[in-house]
Amino acid sequence: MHIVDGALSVPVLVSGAVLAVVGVFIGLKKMDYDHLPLVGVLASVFFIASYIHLPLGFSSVHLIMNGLLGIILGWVAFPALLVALLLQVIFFGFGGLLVLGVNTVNIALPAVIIYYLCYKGIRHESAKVAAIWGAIGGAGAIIITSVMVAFSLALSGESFVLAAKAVLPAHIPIMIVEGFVSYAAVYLIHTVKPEFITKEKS
Amino acid sequence: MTYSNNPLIKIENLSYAYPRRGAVLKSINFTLHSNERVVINGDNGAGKTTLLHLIVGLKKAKQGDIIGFGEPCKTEKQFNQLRARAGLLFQDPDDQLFCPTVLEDVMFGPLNLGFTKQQAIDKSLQTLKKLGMQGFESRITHQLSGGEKRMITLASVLVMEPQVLILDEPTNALDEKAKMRLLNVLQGLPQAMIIISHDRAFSDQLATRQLHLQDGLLTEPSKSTVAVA
Amino acid sequence: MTYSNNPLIKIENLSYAYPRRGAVLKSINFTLHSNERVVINGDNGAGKTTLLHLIVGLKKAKQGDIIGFGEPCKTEKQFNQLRARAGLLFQDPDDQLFCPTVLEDVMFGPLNLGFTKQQAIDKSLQTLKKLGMQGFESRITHQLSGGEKRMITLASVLVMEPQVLILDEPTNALDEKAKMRLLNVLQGLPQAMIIISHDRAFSDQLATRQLHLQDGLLTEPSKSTVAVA
Amino acid sequence: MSQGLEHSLTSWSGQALKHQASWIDAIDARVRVVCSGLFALVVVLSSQFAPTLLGLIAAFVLVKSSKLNIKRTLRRVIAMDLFMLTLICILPFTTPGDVMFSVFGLAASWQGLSHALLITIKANAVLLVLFSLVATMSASTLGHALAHLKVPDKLVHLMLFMVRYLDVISQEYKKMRRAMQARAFVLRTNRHTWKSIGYLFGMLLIRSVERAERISDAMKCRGFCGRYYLNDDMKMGRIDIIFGVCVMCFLILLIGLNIDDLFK
Ligand SMILES: Nc1ncnc2c1ncn2[C@@H]1O[C@H](COP(=O)(O)OP(=O)(O)OP(=O)(O)O)[C@@H](O)[C@H]1O
Ligand SMILES: Nc1ncnc2c1ncn2[C@@H]1O[C@H](COP(=O)(O)OP(=O)(O)OP(=O)(O)O)[C@@H](O)[C@H]1O
Ligand SMILES: [Mg+2]
Ligand SMILES: [Mg+2]
Repeated sequence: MHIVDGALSVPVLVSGAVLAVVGVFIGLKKMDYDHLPLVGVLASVFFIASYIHLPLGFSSVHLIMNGLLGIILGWVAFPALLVALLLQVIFFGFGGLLVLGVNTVNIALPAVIIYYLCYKGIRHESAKVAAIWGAIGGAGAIIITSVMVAFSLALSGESFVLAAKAVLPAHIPIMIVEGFVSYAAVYLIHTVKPEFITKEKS
Repeated sequence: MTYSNNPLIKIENLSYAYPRRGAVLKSINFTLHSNERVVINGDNGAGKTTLLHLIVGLKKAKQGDIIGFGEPCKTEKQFNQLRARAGLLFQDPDDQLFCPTVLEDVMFGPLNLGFTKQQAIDKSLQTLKKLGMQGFESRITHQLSGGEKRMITLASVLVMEPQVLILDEPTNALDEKAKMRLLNVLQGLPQAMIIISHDRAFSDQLATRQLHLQDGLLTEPSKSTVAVA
Repeated sequence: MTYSNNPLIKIENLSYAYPRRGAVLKSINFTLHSNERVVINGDNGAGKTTLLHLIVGLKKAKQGDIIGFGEPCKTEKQFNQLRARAGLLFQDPDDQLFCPTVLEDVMFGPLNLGFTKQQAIDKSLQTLKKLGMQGFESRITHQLSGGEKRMITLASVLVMEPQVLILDEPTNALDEKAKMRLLNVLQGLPQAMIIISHDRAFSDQLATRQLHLQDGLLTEPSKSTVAVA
Repeated sequence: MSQGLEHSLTSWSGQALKHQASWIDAIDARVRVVCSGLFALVVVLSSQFAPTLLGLIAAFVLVKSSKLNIKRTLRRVIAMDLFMLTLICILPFTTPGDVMFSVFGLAASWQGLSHALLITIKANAVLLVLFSLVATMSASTLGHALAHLKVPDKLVHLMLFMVRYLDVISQEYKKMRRAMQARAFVLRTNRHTWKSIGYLFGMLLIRSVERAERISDAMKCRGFCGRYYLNDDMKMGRIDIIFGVCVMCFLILLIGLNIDDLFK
């Protein structure tokens, strides 16, 4: 999911960076100082999600959960994910510095799209229905993310087109797992603390 | 008390150190026989929780042997079998309750052991009833009081029918009434137990043997402060 | 004990209910005078934490008055002034230590009160020294032990020089030694205190008055179990 | 003030790493951040082997002089996403050019290989410089440095909060995970596993949100009313300027190497 430094062409890097700055700017505008602890703590939870490896046949996948993050945070997902990705580069060497913009957009933009798509569904009174929307959001975010990763690669040069084509099928299992996990997570939140998702965000 | 010949759990020369720290446990020896209730106390950070986690294999010891129910445990698979027979109650009940409703949480163990869903439900309801918690099955775990949470975690361990109960500070943050209730329940259980507790009154009433963990050594404090080794 | 005429904190007819629950507090009356150390105990979920949060205005009561230092508090601004003079120690120290290093955390309060950076540093170092925690200023907060965390949170409250200290289960998960240390420190402080504690021995040694919270009512248990009203 | 703090590399995971002091610690944090940013810019945008290789060598020098634990550093570099590495393995086969060898009728080209190598060198050089210059400061120093570099306050505080609570939350996660394990839970490829992990994740979210509420309350109790203070003031010294100038000269050399090749 993380693209490394040096792979992408300059136009892709620049447009990624510009989009990321715009997204982060909107996110910061929508985030008060009062929300800082909430956003910080949620971003940490998603940081940890990427360390949950689930076995899948002979290999394993790790969770991304950007769909759920988007459902909860909306545009604020941009700054949250930017910081999370920056920490991942510095602490663990996942990704790179100059591609930070592209990586942020690839993960945060789907989150925002899912926010608008599932806004209504996730607030349904029935926990089951809301959970199904959660599953759609979880799986959908992975699809959009992988399409965007594929595009950033394909736009960076002819030689990456095949690789870009490989990205999509490689993400299908992650998509399925993520859908199930998001279903259960939303179901739990809906039964235990519905006001957490149903309350209007200021 | 007459000890049966086969100890339930036997620990030999167990040592443990966290990375970049001094040793937390230094060559611990310990045996648990059936019908025993051993209380271990010790300061904060003495390594009590670490010891319990080592026993059920949640952490792996660098040195020493753990023999559970007559069989030495080394691999994750062996420990997994041990865990089905030695139920561990965590220090903080919140860490243990992760399902939305009480019933689902209690069912989690039996489902892991391979029971069908219907069997798991039946077993769970029975266990809840035995602990006097009938009627709680559709309550939401997160909204229970501290004492109720403790009882549910106990149920979720007992439902797996362990032969040994391992309890990490079960009275933490419980009020007097909840403590008394827990004491009564525990005294009525047939299982052998290892219990960590800072609470004098509680442990005096429950223990058949008391041990003290200090400086990485497990000692018998009451009689002559001699290392059990 | 001679009470001064002006109570530090006075609560009149305070009631509170969480949404979709019965009332947690029913028309509570309570006064804190200077030099008092009032211990409140009560079962899990009795509403003790809720009461403390109401006093400092973290939750807003639907009914009843809170009069802090002679002035009735209603608006957020009024409560803000109250909070500067009544320091609250939270149940879980991890909630309170949100800065990366100890010094930054202790300085946070004075900076908010409008002190300059240098003043804030001086005050913080002094307070740490008073609590015997000198040398901890550049330690990382989340790497401290439970007892150390407790002491630092106390420092970060004391540095604001409150006239009243409000402590929510300060001995939770502390061992005997850490508890004794905390007891000594608290006994040496001049402030009036409201303390929540399940710990008999601890509260007996600290309290000048003990209250019991049950069924939403605050009662004086020792003498005649009459509602303080 | 921030010097002598724990190593930030693992500060969030709660392991008190022994940070080996080196002369790099004495350099102003802002200079280190800016230098690594510019370094990344120049190296990534280089189109030739010579400057990237030089960059990689410089990165090795920095790693050596910041006394990083070589083993841990290597592990982290290798951990660079395996997914991307496989992509790099595909490159020779998808780039047209002089045939190097062919497998099953697929031709691998020299151009593709050199492209793949170039990417690997660039990615590693940037990472190593980041590890040695930026990751050697404590997270709070990094935060303050970013704030002084006019990164928005909110973003900086978001980072500081994350660093502080990553540890608390990952401990909570680990404990819950262990509690599941203690009830004979084994990760498998089935719905029971996914459901349980979903529940675990949801519960972690709820507990974190409640914690966030308590943190806000705790901040209010200490007079917080919407304004943060950053308390590190940073001063540029001689060593900072010398280091900065050296890095600049080196980067200009790298740029020069690129231009030189362009003219040929
Ligand atoms: N993951 C870890 N990494 C490093 N050190 C650890 C870790 N977990 C615990 N420790 C340290 O090991 C020691 C023993 O910890 P342990 O939790 O076993 O203590 P305990 O006896 O259970 O204390 P308490 O009474 O507070 O529960 C402590 O000093 C603790 O700081
Ligand atoms: N945010 C909330 N929403 C709904 N109910 C709540 C909320 N917070 C607390 N409660 C309920 O209100 C009651 C009082 O809670 P409170 O935390 O004040 O108890 P406490 O006396 O501090 O208990 P403890 O000894 O466990 O700390 C409990 O029944 C609790 O479940
Ligand atoms: Mg413990
Ligand atoms: Mg409480």
